[in-house]
Amino acid sequence: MEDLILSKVATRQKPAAKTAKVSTNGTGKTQGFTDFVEVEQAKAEYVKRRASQLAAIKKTDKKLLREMLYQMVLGRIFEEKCAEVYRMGKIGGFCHLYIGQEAIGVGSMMALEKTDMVITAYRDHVQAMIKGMTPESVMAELYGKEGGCVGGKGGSMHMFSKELEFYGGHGIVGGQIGVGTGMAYAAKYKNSGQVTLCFFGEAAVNQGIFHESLNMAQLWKLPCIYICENNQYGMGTSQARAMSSRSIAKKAEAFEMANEFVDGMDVMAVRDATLRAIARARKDGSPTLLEIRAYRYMGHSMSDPGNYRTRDEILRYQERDPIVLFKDSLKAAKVLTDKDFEKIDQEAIAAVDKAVAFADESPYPAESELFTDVLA
Amino acid sequence: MEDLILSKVATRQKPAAKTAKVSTNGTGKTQGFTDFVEVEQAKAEYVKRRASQLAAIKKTDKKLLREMLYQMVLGRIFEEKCAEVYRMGKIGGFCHLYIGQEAIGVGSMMALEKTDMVITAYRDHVQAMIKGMTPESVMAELYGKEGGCVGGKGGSMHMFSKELEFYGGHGIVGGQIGVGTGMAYAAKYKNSGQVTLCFFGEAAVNQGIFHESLNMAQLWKLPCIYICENNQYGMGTSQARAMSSRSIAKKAEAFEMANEFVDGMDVMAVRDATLRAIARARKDGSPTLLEIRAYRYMGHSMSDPGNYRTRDEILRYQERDPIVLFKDSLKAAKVLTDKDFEKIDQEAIAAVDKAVAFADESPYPAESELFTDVLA
Amino acid sequence: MALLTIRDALNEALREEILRDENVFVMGEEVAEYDGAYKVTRGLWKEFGDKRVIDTPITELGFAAVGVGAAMAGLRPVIEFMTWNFSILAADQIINHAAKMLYMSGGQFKVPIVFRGPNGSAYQVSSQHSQALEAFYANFPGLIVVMPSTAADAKGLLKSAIRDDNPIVFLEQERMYGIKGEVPEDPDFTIPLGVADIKREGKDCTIVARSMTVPLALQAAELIQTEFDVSVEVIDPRTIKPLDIDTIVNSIKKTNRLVIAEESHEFASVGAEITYQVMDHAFDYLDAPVKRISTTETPMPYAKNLEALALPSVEKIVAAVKEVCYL
Amino acid sequence: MALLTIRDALNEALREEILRDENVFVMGEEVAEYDGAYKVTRGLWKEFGDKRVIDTPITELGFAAVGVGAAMAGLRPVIEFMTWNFSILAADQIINHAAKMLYMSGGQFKVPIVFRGPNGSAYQVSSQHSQALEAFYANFPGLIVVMPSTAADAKGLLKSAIRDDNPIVFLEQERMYGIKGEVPEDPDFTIPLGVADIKREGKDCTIVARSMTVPLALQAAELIQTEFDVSVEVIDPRTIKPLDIDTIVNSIKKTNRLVIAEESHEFASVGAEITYQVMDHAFDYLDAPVKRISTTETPMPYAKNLEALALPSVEKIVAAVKEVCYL
Ligand SMILES: Cc1ncc(C[n+]2csc(CCOP(=O)(O)OP(=O)(O)O)c2C)c(N)n1
Ligand SMILES: Cc1ncc(C[n+]2csc(CCOP(=O)(O)OP(=O)(O)O)c2C)c(N)n1
Ligand SMILES: [Mg+2]
Ligand SMILES: [Mg+2]
Repeated sequence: MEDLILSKVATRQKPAAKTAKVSTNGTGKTQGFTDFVEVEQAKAEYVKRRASQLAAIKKTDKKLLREMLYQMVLGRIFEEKCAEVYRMGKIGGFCHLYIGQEAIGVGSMMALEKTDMVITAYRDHVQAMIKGMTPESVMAELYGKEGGCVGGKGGSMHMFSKELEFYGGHGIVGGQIGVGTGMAYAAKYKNSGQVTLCFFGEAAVNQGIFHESLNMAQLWKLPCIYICENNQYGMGTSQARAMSSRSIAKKAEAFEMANEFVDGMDVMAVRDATLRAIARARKDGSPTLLEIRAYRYMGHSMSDPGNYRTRDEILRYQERDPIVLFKDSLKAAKVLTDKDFEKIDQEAIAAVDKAVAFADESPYPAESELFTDVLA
Repeated sequence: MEDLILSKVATRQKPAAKTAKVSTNGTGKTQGFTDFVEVEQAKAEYVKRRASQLAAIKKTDKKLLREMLYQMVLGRIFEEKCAEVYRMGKIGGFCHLYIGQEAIGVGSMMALEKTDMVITAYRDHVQAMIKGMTPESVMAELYGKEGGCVGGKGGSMHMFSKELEFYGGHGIVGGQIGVGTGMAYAAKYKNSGQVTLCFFGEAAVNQGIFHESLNMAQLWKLPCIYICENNQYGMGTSQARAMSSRSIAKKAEAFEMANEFVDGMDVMAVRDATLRAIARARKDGSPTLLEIRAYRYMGHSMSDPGNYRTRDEILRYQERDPIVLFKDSLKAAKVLTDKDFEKIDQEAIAAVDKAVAFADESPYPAESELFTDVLA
Repeated sequence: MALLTIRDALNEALREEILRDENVFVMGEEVAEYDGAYKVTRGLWKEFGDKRVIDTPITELGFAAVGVGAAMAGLRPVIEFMTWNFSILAADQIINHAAKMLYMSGGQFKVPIVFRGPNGSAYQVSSQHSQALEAFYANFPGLIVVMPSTAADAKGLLKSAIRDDNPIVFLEQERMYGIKGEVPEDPDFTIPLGVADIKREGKDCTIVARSMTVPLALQAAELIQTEFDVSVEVIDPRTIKPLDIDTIVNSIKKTNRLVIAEESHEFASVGAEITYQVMDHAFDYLDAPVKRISTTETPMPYAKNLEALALPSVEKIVAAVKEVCYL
Repeated sequence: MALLTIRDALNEALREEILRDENVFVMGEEVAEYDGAYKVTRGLWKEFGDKRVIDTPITELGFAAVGVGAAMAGLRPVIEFMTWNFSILAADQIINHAAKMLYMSGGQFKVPIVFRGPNGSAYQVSSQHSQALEAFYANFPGLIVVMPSTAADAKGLLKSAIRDDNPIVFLEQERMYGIKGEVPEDPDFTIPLGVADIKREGKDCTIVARSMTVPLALQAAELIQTEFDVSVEVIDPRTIKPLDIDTIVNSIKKTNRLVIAEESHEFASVGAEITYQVMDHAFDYLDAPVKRISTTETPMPYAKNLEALALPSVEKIVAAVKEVCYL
C-alpha cells in the first residue's frame, strides 16, 4: 500500500523527471495517461475559468462554501482513517476509498435539495456522509457493527439511508445505473419534483445497462442526472485499455441526451454543471450525462498493489488536488482564511476520531439479526 | 393475416389518401413513421444516385447480378410459401418472414467470400439460403423434419450450416451481436482473413449487448460488420417509441467506429456499402456499423395482427419495393429483360415447390434424436 | 363466480389492482399498445393510458432495473417478461438487486415488485424459448416464487403478489392461458401466498404438481382411479417458495407415496427440493422412493414429435404412479 | 509431486494448456496486466502476451458472448469471471447460447469453452459478492459443472475442462486459493470429468461435500472418529454435473447414512438433487433421512459474526453426522 502516503497532499513531492512506463495491450493504445497532455490542458482551462469561478464563489452563500470545504476535508480524513484501521484489521472485505474525488461528490450533491435522491456504487462512504449520514454510522458500518447505518449487514459497499434519500451503495458494477433510472421514473410518475443523482465509474460505462438506461431516460424524459466519475481507472485498467473512445460525455449524443464534460478537480465547476443539469431535470424531466474527470489517488481497494501506473503519474495529477485548489480559491475570494482552514481540519479530525470511538464501542449485531430483513 | 396479400407487390394498390393513425406513448413521439418525410427523402436520394448506380451495375459481373436478383425473388417466393404452409399447420412455433428486406441480405452477403462468416437472428430463412443452404434443407427444418438443416431440432429461428459458415439463426434478441463479435475475434486471432457479417434488427440495438460488443470490436479492431436491419418495427413497437434517437448509424460514433446509413431498398447501395466495410475489415480489422433501412411488409411473425400501423403506411413503403427497383435498374442498364425476369420467377417457384415436396416427404426425426447433441 | 380463462383472470387481477392502488403500473415489451404478446394485458393501455401501462424498449436488464428503482422509491411495478426465458438477461437485477435490497439496507428499502410472464414451453418454440425457471429463481433467499395452475389461483395469487411487499417471481404458462375456470368476482378476492391447494383428494398416492403439470396429474389420477381403483391425491403448492411443506407431508402421512410432476429440468429442481423436505419430515412414512417426472435432460427440440417426448405427459405420470404403488 | 496452492495449481494448468494448444486463450477482467484479481493468472500475460491473455472491459455479458463466438469458430477460450456473482449478468450467454448451441445446430457447432472463477463467499464481501451458483447452472442440460477442492483436483480437472469440447462451468473458491496440496508434475496429468473421489474412507456414515465444505467435512470426520469412534467416509463428487452417483450410492450401501455439506443456499440445491438420486437408487439402504448443511436462507451479511453463522462449519457438519447416526 505504498501509494497510500501519496494521499497526504501536504507532504507530496515534486514529480520525478523519469519517463513514465508505457505498455500497450494489443490495442495500440498507451496503457495510462502518461503523456499528461490532458493534465496540462486542464490546468490551462482552469486558469481561464479562474476569474469567473472567483466571481461565482463570491455570489455563493458563505456558509455553504464553508460546508462544502468541510465535507471535502472530512471525506479525505475519514478515508485516510479507514485505510489506517483497515490495516489494523478492524474493517473487513473490500474497502474503496474516495480520495482525490471529493470535489465530485461535494460539488454535485450539495447542489441538491434534501428530498432529491442519490444512488451510487461501492465507493460510497464519503457520498453517504455528504448526503447527511453521520461519520459514526458510516464508520460503524465499516466495522460491521450494530451501530452501522444498516446494522452491520452491508459493510463498506452498502451504505443506505431511506430517511436521507440515499439509495445505497451497490456492488455490481453498473447495476445502480438502472436502479437510479427507476428512482427517477418514480419521481416522474409521482410528479414529486425530485431529481436523482446516479453515480458510477468510467469503467461501468462499458456495461450494457448504461446504454439501456440512458435510452429509456431520454425516451421517457426521466429527471436523472448520470454522473460518470471518471477517475481514469477501473481497478488496474486505464480507460484507454477498456474503452474505444476517450469522451464519455459524447456517448450521450447516441441518445440525443444533454451532456457536459467537467473538471472534477474544480468543485465549483462540478457545482455549476450540476445546477444546470438540475434545472433541466426540474423543468421538463430531461436527463443529463455529466462526465466528471478526476483521478483515483489510492489503489482501487485496499488490496491493490498499483503496479499498473507510475508514481510519476499519480504525483502529476495530485498537483491539481481538489482540496488545495478550492482552498486557494476561497482564500483568493477572501471567503475563508488559513485559520478557518485549520479549524475545519480540526473539526474533521475530531469528527472522524469520534466516529472511530463510536465504531469501536458499538457491539456486533445480535445473532438473531442474521435472519431478519430477508422478507418484508 | 390480412396484410399478407400486401407482399404481392405485383398486385398492390395505390396508397389510400386517408391520414395515417398517429398515437403517442407518453414520449411525445409519433408512433409510426406516418408522415412519410423519410420515404420522400429516400426517393429523392435514389433519383440522385441513379446514374452512378446504373454505371456500377454495368461494371458488375452479369452472372452475379442475375444471381442477386434470383436470390431476392427466391427469398420472396419462399417466404410467401412459408406463410401459406404455416396456415395449413405444416410449420409450428414462430415464423418470421423476410419480405421487404431482401435487398439487405442479398446486397450484403453476396459481397462476401465463401469463407466469410455470417450470424443473424430468428428472421433467418432467406439469409440461410443466400449463404448457400438449399431451400429444401430450410423448408424441411421449418417442418421440423429429419431433412432439415439441423435435423428438425431448431425450426424457423435456428438455421445453421457449419460447412457454409452460417452460424445461425438465434432467438434471444441481441444475443448474436455478442456471438458475432466473438467469431470476428477468432478470425483475427487466427489471422484467417475472414470477415463476419452480424445481422440484427433496429430494436435489438437497445439491448446492452450492442453497446458492449461495439466497444470491444472497436477497442480490439475486430473484423466484424454490424448490420442493423432497420425495418422500423420491433414487433408492434416503432423505432420512435423504443429509441430516443433516430439515427442508429450515428450510435457508432460513441465508439469512434466507422458507420454508414444505407437505403435498404436499393440492393446496389447495400452492396457498395458492404464492400467498403469489407475493405476496411480486411485491411486492418476495423469494424463497421451499417444501418440499412428497409420496411417489414408482413407482421412480426405469423401471429401478429398488425394493429399498430396503417395499411397506408405499408403501401407507401411498398412503392419502393426492392425487387421492383432492382428489376427496373437491371432493365435500364440492359442487363436483363422481362423475359429473363419471367424465367427467374419460374426458377424460383420451381425451387420452392421442390423444397415443399422435399419437406413434405422428409420423415420426422427419429425419437432417439431427442437425446443426441446435448453434449459433444 | 365467472367462467374465465387464465389469461382473462390475470387480466382482471391487473385491472383491479391498477384501479385499487395508484402506485401499481404494468411495464414490459408490447404490454401496452399491442395488448401484450400473449394478450394478458389486453385493453389495459386503452383503459388506463401511458402512465399505468408502459411499453418498453427490448432491454430486459434495464427495465427490470427501472422496476427495482421505482419500487424502492415507493411504486408497485408489475414487470412483464414476454417470456421468462428473456428474464435471464435481467437475472442480475432480480437476484442481486431486488432479492437482496431489503437485507443490504438493513430493512430500510422494500422492493414491492412483481416480475411475471409465461414460463416453460409453448408450442414448438424451440430451445431458447422453452425453459422453466422456477428452480433457478427459488434458490435465492429474498424472492417469493409463485406458479398458478387455475384461473382462480391465477387471479387470487397475482392480486396477493401485487399487494405483497416483497419481490415476486410470478410464473405463468403459455399453454395454459386459454384454460377456463370459475373465478370469484369479489374485487377483494385474493389467495394467500405460501398456501398449497389440494386439487384432488385421494388416499393411496400423492402427486405434487405445479403449473402445466396440474391438469396432467388430474387426468392421470382419473385414469389410475378407473383402471386400478387406486385413489390419487393431487397437491398444487401454488407458491413454490415459501413452500407449504406441511400440506404435502400431511398427504404423504396418509398415502405413503409421492410422485412429483414438473415441467422444469430435473437436476437440482424444485422436485428435488420437495424430495429432500419430504424425506426430512416424513421419512418413516414413505413406502416407496419418491418418483419425479420432469422435462428430459435435453434442450427443447423444435420437431413436434420430439417436443412431445421431451415434456411431461399423462402417460409418464401414470407410469410413475404405477411404479411407486407397485402396480 | 510438487506442493502447490490451489491458486498455483490452476495457474499451472492454464500455463500448460496455453503451451500445449495454440487455440487456448484466457480472457477476463484484470487477468492480464494485473495478474488476475485473485492472482490465478499471475505471470501469464508477461509470459504469453496480449494474444493469449486478454484484459476485457467490464462487460460480462459481452465478453462471455465473445468467448462463445470464438469457441464456435474454433478457439478454446477460458473466460474468467472475477467472481461468479458477476456471471449472472452473462447467464444468458452461458445458458441460452453456450449450453444450447450444439443442440440447436443439430450437432454442428461445438462450444469448447471454460467459464471459471471463484464461486461462493470470500471474507466479508457481503451479499452481492458471496453467492454459490452451482445449482443455478447445473439445472440446464448442455453444461458441465466442475468444483475442485484440492490443488491436484484443481489442476487435473481444469486441464480436462480445457480439453473438453463442451461448455464448462468451473467453480473455484476464493477462501481455498491458498490451500496447499501435492500435485503431479506430468504435464499430461489430468483428472477425468464426471468421476467422484473418496477423500476419506469410512464405514459408518457418508458425507458428500464439495469445494469449500470438503476440508470442513474432513475435519468433522476426524472429530467424530476421535470422539465417537464412528468412521465417516467423505466423498467429493468434483464434477457436479454429470454427477457420479454410483460412487455415492456404493458408499451409502456400506454406511447407510448420508450427510451433504454445501456452501450454496439449500432450496433446490445440488444437495437436494443428490438426495433425490440417492433415494432413487438406494432407498432401502438408508437407515436415516439424508441431512443437508447449507448456507442459511439469508443473503450473506457483512458483519464477521453473522457471516460465520451463515456459512457451513465443522460444528454444523458434526451435528448433522450425529443426527443421522443417532449419536
Ligand atoms: C459486474 C461486476 N463486474 C466486476 C466487478 C469487480 N469490480 C469492482 S469495482 C471494478 C472497477 C470499476 O471501475 P469504475 O467503474 O471505473 O469505478 P471506480 O472503482 O474507478 O470508482 C471492478 C472490475 C464488480 N463488482 N461487478
Ligand atoms: C431478449 C429477448 N426479448 C424479447 C424477445 C421477443 N422478441 C422477439 S423478436 C422481437 C422484436 C425484435 O425487433 P428487431 O430487433 O427490430 O428485429 P425484427 O423482428 O424487426 O427483424 C421481440 C421483442 C426475444 N426473442 N428476446
Ligand atoms: Mg474508475
Ligand atoms: Mg425491426
